[in-house]
Amino acid sequence: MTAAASAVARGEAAFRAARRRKRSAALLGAAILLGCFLLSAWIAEADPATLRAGLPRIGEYFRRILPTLRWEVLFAGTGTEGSLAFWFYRLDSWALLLWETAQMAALATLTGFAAAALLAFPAARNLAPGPLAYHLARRSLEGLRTVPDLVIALILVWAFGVGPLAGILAIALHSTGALGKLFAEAIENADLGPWEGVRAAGGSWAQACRFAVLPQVLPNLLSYGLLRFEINLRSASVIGFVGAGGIGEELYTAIASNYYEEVSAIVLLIILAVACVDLLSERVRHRVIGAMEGAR
Amino acid sequence: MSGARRGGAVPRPSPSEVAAWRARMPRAFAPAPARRALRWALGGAFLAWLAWALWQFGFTPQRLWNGLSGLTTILRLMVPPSPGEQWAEILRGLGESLAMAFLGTLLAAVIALPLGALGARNVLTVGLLRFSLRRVFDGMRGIDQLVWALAYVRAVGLGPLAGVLAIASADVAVLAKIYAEAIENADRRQVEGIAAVGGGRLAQLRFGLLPQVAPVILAQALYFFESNVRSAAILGVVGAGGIGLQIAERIRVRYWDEVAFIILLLILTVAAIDALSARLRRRLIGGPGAARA
Amino acid sequence: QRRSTDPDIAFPAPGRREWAAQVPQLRVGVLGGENEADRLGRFGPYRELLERTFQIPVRLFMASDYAGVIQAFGAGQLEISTMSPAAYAAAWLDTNGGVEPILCTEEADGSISYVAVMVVRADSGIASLEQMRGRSIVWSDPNSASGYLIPRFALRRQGINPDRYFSRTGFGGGHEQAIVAVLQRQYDAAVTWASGIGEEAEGFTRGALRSMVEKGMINMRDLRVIWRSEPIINGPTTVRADLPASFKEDMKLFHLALPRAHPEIYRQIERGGGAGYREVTHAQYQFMVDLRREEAQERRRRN
Amino acid sequence: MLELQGLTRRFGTVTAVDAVSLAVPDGQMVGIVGRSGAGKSTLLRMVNRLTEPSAGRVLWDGRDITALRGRALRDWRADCAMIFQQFNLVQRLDVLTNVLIGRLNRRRGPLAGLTGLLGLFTAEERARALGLLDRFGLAEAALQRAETLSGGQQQRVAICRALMQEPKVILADEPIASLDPANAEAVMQALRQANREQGLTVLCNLHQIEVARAHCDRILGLRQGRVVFDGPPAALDAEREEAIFGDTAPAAPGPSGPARAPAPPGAALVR
Amino acid sequence: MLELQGLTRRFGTVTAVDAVSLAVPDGQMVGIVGRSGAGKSTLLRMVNRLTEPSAGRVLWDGRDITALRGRALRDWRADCAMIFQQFNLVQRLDVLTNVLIGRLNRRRGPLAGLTGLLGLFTAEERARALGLLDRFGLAEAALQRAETLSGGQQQRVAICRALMQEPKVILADEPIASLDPANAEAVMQALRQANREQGLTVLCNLHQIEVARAHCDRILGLRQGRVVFDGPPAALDAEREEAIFGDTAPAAPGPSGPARAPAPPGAALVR
Ligand SMILES: Nc1ncnc2c1ncn2[C@@H]1O[C@H](COP(=O)(O)OP(=O)(O)OP(=O)(O)O)[C@@H](O)[C@H]1O
Ligand SMILES: Nc1ncnc2c1ncn2[C@@H]1O[C@H](COP(=O)(O)OP(=O)(O)OP(=O)(O)O)[C@@H](O)[C@H]1O
Ligand SMILES: [Mg+2]
Ligand SMILES: [Mg+2]
Repeated sequence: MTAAASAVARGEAAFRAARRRKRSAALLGAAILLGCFLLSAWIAEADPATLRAGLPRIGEYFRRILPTLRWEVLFAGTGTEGSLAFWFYRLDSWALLLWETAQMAALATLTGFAAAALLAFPAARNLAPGPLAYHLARRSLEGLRTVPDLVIALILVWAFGVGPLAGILAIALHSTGALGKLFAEAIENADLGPWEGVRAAGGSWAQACRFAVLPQVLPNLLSYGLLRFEINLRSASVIGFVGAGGIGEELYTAIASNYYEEVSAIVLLIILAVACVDLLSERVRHRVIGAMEGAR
Repeated sequence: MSGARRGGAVPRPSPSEVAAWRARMPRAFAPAPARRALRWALGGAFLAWLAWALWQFGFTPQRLWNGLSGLTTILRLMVPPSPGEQWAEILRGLGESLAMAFLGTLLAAVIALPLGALGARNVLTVGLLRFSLRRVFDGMRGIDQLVWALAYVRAVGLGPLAGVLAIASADVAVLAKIYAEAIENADRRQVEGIAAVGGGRLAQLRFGLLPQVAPVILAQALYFFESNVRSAAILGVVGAGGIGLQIAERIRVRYWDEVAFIILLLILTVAAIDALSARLRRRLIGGPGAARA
Repeated sequence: QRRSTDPDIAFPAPGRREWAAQVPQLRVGVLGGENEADRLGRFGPYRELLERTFQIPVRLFMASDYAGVIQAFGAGQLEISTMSPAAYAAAWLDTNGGVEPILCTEEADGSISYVAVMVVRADSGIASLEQMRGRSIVWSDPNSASGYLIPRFALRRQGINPDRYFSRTGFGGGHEQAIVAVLQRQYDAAVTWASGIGEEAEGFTRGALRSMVEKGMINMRDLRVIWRSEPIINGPTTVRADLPASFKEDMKLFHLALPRAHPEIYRQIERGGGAGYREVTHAQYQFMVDLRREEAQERRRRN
Repeated sequence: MLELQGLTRRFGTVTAVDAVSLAVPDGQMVGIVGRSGAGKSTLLRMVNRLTEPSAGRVLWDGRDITALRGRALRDWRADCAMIFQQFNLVQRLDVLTNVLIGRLNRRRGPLAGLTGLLGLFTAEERARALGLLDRFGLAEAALQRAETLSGGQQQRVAICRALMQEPKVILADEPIASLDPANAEAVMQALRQANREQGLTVLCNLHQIEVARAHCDRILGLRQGRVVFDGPPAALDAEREEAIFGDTAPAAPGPSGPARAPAPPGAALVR
Repeated sequence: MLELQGLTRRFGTVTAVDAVSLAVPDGQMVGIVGRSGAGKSTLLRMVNRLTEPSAGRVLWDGRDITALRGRALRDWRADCAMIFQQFNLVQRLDVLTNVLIGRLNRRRGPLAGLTGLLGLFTAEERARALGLLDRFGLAEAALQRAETLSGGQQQRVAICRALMQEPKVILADEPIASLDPANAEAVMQALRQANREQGLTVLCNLHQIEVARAHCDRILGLRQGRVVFDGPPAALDAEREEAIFGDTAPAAPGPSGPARAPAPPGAALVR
């Protein structure tokens, strides 16, 4: 009885000590966070009064870009103001642009995905075959995502001239860096039991990656890859920067020239595309995750 | 040869045995004919598309090869990197960018977490609600950052505040989607453990899911922070300065040595954020090897 | 029209003004004109000088894209901004005349304009616009005045429909990229901006060609200029039209007298070259407005 | 009294549990034995409603458990503690919190939900949890993360959590699989003690039939989802044991075995 | 012959395995027993080089295994199959592929690496794997994902993978922990058969000393990383057993402190 009581007392004492330690660590963390928050709020001029006054007016711009549709003529032709056709009068060329951009984005994302998947295994702390490969992979991923894609694009323009080729390569390189980091982190979170199983069966490093880790992280990689595809689909700067056009460039033109109704029309098209990719992503992921129902 | 060596722990099957197994379990040897046909068709279509796209966008080996010579044109202008005369401006830009990205990302992450939980299929079991919520995320992601920026300029005027709000708005939806998927990928057994003691939905989230997804939540927020520091577009539009603007301006006027300097500065910053991220994550995930005792 | 070189312009005396009641804070946008080095200037002392002179708080916004500045003008969130002629026209249209140009920069040579030029490879054998018929041309980007809007406008005025006259048109994504596209033989000609004065072999005194030559990225011997547009007036310093006339006058005087009263500050914001400012009126930019209107109509008509 | 009426669960073509009917008087300790894949885990999970039955009902004192929702379901689960075959601890939380989680549904009052979510447990609750951990030799590990413990230690933490619930029924899914004999004995005794002293009903899946014999009032033999034996340990003779574990019928899981394949020569190891 | 010379492994302050020296003649079946945390798993993992020794050497036919790298190390691992306490199957792959993984290192030829990576296994290999699965009553489950199997089924898949390697040594870490007696017996017999018929060396960690007695040629008792018994089953009398498992000295499992045995008899369960 006394032994148990003393164990409880010791446990409680240890708990209190741990709680004190945790609390002071949490307090310190919170203080630092709060400090950063206040400092950045001050730099960003986040004045509550401005916010209160301004936020009701967010709708202003959205109201401007929305078209004035009229019921009576909703389905009238391109020439009638207030009709859907008038709003989407360039639907054919936008659809073509969207389609073209999707191809470029798909090609770039695919290339980036493949390269990132190859680099991410050596760049994952838990699998890296050696410090040299680890640092090489990590640093090159860091470099690829830190060098602004516009710089990469300009360098490539000097090499390959203007046009989709340079744009696709620039996006692919940037995607490699961005995806590689996410992939490496997903791999670091993976369960290493199967890895040991394959290694213990005499499997090589690459085989263990393929059979033990890839099946675990594939759903993650796919969803990150599809998200990146979505981003690349929207990204205007690089593709426009090398003169390859694209739907993003068209959107920027509409915004800069204040063709308000076109802005909302293009945004709607992009939203539609994004929703399609998201639905696809969900389906693919759940297919890969499979029936996890009742996994014991 | 191995069979000869020790008579076989697994007797080497004779062709007739192989055939018998194949007859008994055809699926173990090859996917169903319909599946196989579909696979071939999809694979073929993909290859055809790939070839077409490569051709369409000018990926010829010859062009790629010829282009390599031009690669150095700008790289040559980048060495040696130099801060130019305005290194104080550059440092200030970096500071501003860090502050704005921090605030914007923090805001986005705080809002995205509950939204993401609601968008996850293992949390919100009402299919229709989840479906519509995820379409709302899609909508928000589809709205370009530039559009958000302009909307906020009209609301709060030019300046960093508009930039912060635009960053936050654009990131909320992306983070919410990522969080929702992280939650869906979590281990169900731990949640089940909470359900089995009679814990309610919230308790299941708090004790069963949160400890599991916390590292992902944190890592993603830090990653977005990092990429927001680099991003130029929005802050440039709203006139908020920042390192992105500094670098964009120098690209426009082709001060390549200064561009290189800023890139180096950025790489250092990114490495620092990376190290911070790794430390926090290690604290949450636990040291290497700690998982197996 | 007054200009900085006029001897009798006095710098406004320090002190609080009547209009300060309407303008509690002076918000200044800095938006590059065609000369992109503008925004690399050092604006700190300039801002302090404004503050000291008018004794109101002054905020500067360095913007890389004019869409934000236009929206800010429209929402009454900005008082004054430097901008390119194309951006001014867009702002004027968007606000239904709610903005007004007051000054534009004057170059060291006394001009207040630049031109759009069409360049081809020197070894292409093309020497005139006529020879461009059926050839390909690359614009810089669809928002650029000198690289797209003006040359098309000017060519149409010359009776050339750019969409039919050339075999192929495209965008390079920027001035530099367009020139690279010509050097790489992807297009026969490119359009970009230049001061239009000085040695052509050095890429003129200013402009995209000049800065590339200075960086050693191109050699003008490889290129030939075959066409140049009418002069395009430099971008204006623009104010919101609904502000008091006294405010506009103060701003004009401040800038006009700046080069002589505070040469150091002027040099810092103009990065060297330049002789100061000159007064302008909306009429001088009307052609830009017309051009934008025409573009919008063309677009609706689906080219 | 716990009653199962025609409880059935199918996974695709596999019928994991097949029309199990059973009445367990309060305070009985039932050992469930059967081969791997016989449906033992699935049976327990249905009592706790973690797996929904395909058919049949579970009754507790005449109340239909199968129909409960929301608060009522949570209360039932709190009354009916589960010890999982794979522990199902929250790996990243410390051992003490994992045990305290057993009290989540025992708190009442206006702020119960909030303090529960914040993980604020009273000193008394902690003392109780530490006392339990101490009985299983784990007091010193109370502040470690669950994931740093060895398999046997995690098993014991899971048992502490279950006892912390002060349940009326304990469902234990192979609670001693990962334990060495000494620890296994201790755990079975703890379950037995709880069963005797507080009159808890215990359903316990076991692999080792001797353990079931030694500690249970009643033994249930499952085979391919069906009850093939139900009675006191004394009644379980060698012949009946053979019926549960023996080779007379195929022990193969999955879709009912089709024509057997050409077995490799002379290698029928398991059958 | 497998030889261990002064094999030692320290984790921080814990010495998991402490200067174990041992010579195992070819074809011997050794049972390793000891309390939870005694260092059994760590010992096996060092033989397979999944854990690097802090000191000491492992020799196979006189060749120093501790110094192997790259290809040679992989070949050694292929020759020395490991059955894990926690199975370590790839949960998302089907059972058949999990078994075929055992053949990854047995392929030779120029394209071996590539076809291995693509998961292209020959019909013969598949038939062989199916035959093996069939011997353990799992042929019907061959196309299910590993994660849908019950614990015991997964254990058996892991054993099939090991046998598929056609190894010279089998290291089995509690291969029967999750199995019912019939299956446990079958697995032990399969190991024994492989050991007898093909002369494999088997090292097998076991919790249940009777099992070790019944199937092994030699028993090794570990306590806190040290060998406290080494001899034929017959020599393992009650006193020696007490030395391995008893409470006389603390059987501390690592940093978490003593894994204390039975609860104080009078203690109320939940205070
Ligand atoms: N989620 C699931 N999906 C598909 N099949 C399942 C699922 N859960 C269980 N099964 C199947 O149901 C059958 C019974 O499984 P269960 O886990 O209840 O067996 P068990 O008696 O607990 O076995 P063990 O002693 O090995 O744990 C098995 O054939 C198993 O493969
Ligand atoms: N990766 C590790 N990090 C820290 N300590 C470890 C690690 N692996 C093992 N240990 C410690 O080494 C000691 C021996 O562990 P080991 O797993 O070999 O025991 P075991 O005899 O296999 O026990 P069990 O029967 O419970 O599986 C334990 O105290 C354990 O906590
Ligand atoms: Mg089970
Ligand atoms: Mg072990």
